[in-house]
Amino acid sequence: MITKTVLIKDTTPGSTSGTKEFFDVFTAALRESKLADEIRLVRAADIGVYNHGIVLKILPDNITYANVQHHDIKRIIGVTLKHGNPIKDLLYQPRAYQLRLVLKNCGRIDPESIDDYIAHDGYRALSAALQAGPDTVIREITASGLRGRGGGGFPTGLKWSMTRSTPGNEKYMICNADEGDPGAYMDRSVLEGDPHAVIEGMLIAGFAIGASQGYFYIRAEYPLAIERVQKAIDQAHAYGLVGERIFGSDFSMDLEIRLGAGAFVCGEETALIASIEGKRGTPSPRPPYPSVKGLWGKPTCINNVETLANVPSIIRNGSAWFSRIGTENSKGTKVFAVTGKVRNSGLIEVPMGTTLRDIVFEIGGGTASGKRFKAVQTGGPSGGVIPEHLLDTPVDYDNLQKLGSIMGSGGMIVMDEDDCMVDIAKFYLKFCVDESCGKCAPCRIGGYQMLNLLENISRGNATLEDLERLRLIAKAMQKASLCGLGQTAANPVLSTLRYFEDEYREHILNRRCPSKKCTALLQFIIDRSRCKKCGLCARSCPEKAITGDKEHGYTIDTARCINCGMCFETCKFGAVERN
Amino acid sequence: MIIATINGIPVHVAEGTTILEAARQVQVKIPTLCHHPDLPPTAACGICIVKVQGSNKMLRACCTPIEEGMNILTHDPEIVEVRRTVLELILSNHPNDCLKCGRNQSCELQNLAAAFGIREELFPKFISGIPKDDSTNAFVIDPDKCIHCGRCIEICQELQQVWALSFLGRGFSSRFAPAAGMRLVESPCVECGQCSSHCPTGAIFELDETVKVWQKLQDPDNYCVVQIAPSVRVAIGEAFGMPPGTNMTGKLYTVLRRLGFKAVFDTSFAADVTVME
Amino acid sequence: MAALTADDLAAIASRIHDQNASWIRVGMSTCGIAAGAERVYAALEDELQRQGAGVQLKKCGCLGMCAAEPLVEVNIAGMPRVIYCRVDEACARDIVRGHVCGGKLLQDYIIDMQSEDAS
Amino acid sequence: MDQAALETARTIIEKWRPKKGNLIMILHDVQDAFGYIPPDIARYLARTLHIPLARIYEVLTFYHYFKLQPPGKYKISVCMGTACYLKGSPSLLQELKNILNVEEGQTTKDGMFYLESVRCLGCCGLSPALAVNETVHGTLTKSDVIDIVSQYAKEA
Repeated sequence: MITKTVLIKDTTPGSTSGTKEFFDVFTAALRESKLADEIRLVRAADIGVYNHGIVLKILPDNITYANVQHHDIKRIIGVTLKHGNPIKDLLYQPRAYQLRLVLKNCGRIDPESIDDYIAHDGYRALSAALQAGPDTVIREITASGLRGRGGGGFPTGLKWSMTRSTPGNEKYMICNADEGDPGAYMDRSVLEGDPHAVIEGMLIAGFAIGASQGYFYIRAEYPLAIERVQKAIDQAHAYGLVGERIFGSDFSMDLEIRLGAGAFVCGEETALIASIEGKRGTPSPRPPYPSVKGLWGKPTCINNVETLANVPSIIRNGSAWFSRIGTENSKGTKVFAVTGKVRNSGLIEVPMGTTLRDIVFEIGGGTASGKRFKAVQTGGPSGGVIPEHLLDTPVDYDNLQKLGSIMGSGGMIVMDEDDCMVDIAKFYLKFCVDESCGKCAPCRIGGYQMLNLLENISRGNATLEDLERLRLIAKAMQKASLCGLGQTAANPVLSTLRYFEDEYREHILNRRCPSKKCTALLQFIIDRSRCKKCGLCARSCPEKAITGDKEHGYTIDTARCINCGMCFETCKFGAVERN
Repeated sequence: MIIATINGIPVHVAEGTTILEAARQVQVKIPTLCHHPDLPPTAACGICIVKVQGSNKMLRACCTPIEEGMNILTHDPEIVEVRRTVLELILSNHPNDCLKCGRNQSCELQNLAAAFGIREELFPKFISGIPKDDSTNAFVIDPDKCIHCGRCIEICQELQQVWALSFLGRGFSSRFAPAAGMRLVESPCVECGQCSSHCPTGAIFELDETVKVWQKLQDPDNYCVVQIAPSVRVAIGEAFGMPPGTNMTGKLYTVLRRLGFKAVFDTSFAADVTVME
Repeated sequence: MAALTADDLAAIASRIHDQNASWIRVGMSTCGIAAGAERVYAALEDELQRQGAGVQLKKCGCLGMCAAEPLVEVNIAGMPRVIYCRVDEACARDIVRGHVCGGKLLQDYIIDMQSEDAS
Repeated sequence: MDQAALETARTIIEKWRPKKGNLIMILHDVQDAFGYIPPDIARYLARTLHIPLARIYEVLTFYHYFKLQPPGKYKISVCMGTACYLKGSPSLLQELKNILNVEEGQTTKDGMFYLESVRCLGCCGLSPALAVNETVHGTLTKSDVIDIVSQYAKEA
């Protein structure tokens, strides 16, 4: 009869066989103690603790031991497994860094079943809101301190009350699900995992502002999210939760999906409205603001998916409960997509104010390769990089802005020492150049010119004056662009310049890329001592710049080499060196 | 009535007045490029930016309604630097063939470059190199000279409701042209000329056949007659510095005869004939 | 059907909560499906039927651990509730045969996550 | 334009006609049905919906999702999201260009493969990734690319 389960994982970086060895020793010890039939030993793939040697988790006692040595096994069997007592010096209190509020149901409920959602407190907030009245709802949301999760951080309650107070019997509610940051997919995950929460948030918001029609504006590249949201709307419709006289009240609201079509700029409110109206998604000057003159000239409120997903639980649990979570000016939690060179890439949700270090190292498990961490990029193409010495910054809207980045929609890209900051700046700028709508001159031409300057830097064809040119254009774009896309497009360049100017200067003055990423600045040579004379490199070379034969070995003719790096990638023996 | 200040000067204007209009009322000149008095602001160029006290953003004067109590600054070194950079950027996307351009000396971009004292090029040139469209007998479209102000589109689509011209593509490669790969002659264009008369640069310009006319006039085998549109009788005066509205009929006929035309017809003659019928 | 009232919500909730039986959940959002969750789901379904195990098989959204997809969470009475990561079809069948029917936990596939749920 | 195509277009138009701001949704449905937006369908839309052709092309060329050329049988979309970029998707794209002998946005001569780079497939955990039609292939190295291509070439 099995009474306890022990999960085992060696969390030492780079360890490959530690878990197995410890498991074998432990198994032998259990057999010796005649406990083999009562204790179940399991090698875990991941135990959620990193860099703490061998970690054990004992169930159902829920005791975690860290840095366990082989000689501790006897004690553990004797004290804990036989008698259920903890051993103080081995105890480890794993911290629950994550707090799942928006993602509460994601991965727990069936997103295609409205009943499952209702069983998890679903649609109670809507019912309560309808009884409380719009003013109370807006007061609660305002008091909760909820701010827009799409990037701007505008107070949600204020947005609602502005739309509510604009006169008019026709108003619109829009859910912005045109998630476009490269490397961010929080909204997709929520729509796929818990669509009813967003629908409920939409309905509450629509009720508060006085809307009778709501639109989901979803990226066309998210077919599964579109399918699940449509299914959820249909189910809610069948239950009378969407449509006429919801819950028997006077409130009626319909929901409809509209698709984006591959234009990042449509995340901007006025461009999004133009797109729903069936036009080119170019931004218009504000004022007039959408809350006054939005979709088809009517007062319109636009909220992001994650913002709306927060609404039902705030109404259910009250604003005081919500505002206890987070920091002074940033309440609640934030979902981040932690990706890049991180060990556990995925979606996490943490209270505002969690430090970047905790996110990257404790939850993310550090870099995947074990190489040195270099920077984390937040806020996508409108954000910036944050270097290691600032990792203890608690994440909230204001702190990130102070560091020259933004919260953005929640992408968090981890970079290690192999990543070149000029290359990163180029990547994001290229994105903005591709996505610029082309309407206003600073963004359209400024972005293009900056990209060209960065290309020159990464090829070693630049001067220090070009850094000044970059700064000059960046300022013009920030100040003279019409919409948020152009105003923030230079941020990745400015923030990499701010923290890694040395790297830029190294490219310019010494024509060297310290991360060995900018291939134009590298020289490829074959290390004869490691070369096995297989000739694979010579065959892979597109310029036939590698000469030699299987007897004498191979050499690269630097005059003909175009620095494509094919030989470096092809060589199985690490004999091609780049410097 | 709204009361605000511009560069410390108090302004009293009606609600809905833009910062640009208000500034003009108190003789403050804010440079503009895409703005045209006949058209709603397109807010494209970013030259007319100004500062409002209490905000670190810069606002477009052409499309921002002035608000009660606003304290507006139209010129300081920072604003001028940003404007200048934007202008340099626009110039980096515009060919340098002013001397050969039909809009030479009547070009709004050229005037602005002169006003800002641009003497050298700060950024490398990037010209799109899209071929000219000279398919009609009326205009030449030269996309390389387009500054994306959007005036021609606004005129063609919204005011004239012709929809011959459109903004195609996106970002740096966006351009104005007829839809679906058509040349202008295949498009719904009615050659009204409004696009050309509102274009700030030489991107849309009337087809110039002066040389051909001179040649015909000098050919003794040709009997040359000329016919003028009714509006020209008055409109041409402005080009010679007369006050707007000056009737030039007599002078015009005289000049045309002196140029060598054997007969001068006026389109209004046909109207007279119609009335007699 | 008639529009729902607030009382109906509680009725639906209690009906669902009654089913406290054993279940298996497969993460089926874009990342999971891309990593092969559909094949895993089919394998589980097939193997459950072969073994005649009375276990509910459910689909759900993303738990957030994208690098470890496909994820399969298993809750069998009398056993610890665990999440298996990087599950393939063979592993899916092992889950049914070993964990569901044999009362054994699979080696090297369990992933443990530290998180707290807000109410 | 053949009768069947006309019928398809008419059905799509009737489905969306009562809705305001329906142009982009109609274009989505047209692309779903035809794989791209055929020029004669665009003209038919303009006539039937009383929308200027210029407006339709303004919209079509603004949104990168819409295609004006018929796509290949298999659409290979290489993810250029940040995570994939960092982990080497540019070299996947380069390899595909070499193997297929096309540039981005082009279809191979035999009409089999259409190559494009896309923003983010939303599977950052599987980076670098690419999708062939709707199927995502993840955690790839450059040498996997040839296998994927030949697998689809065989199926065809």
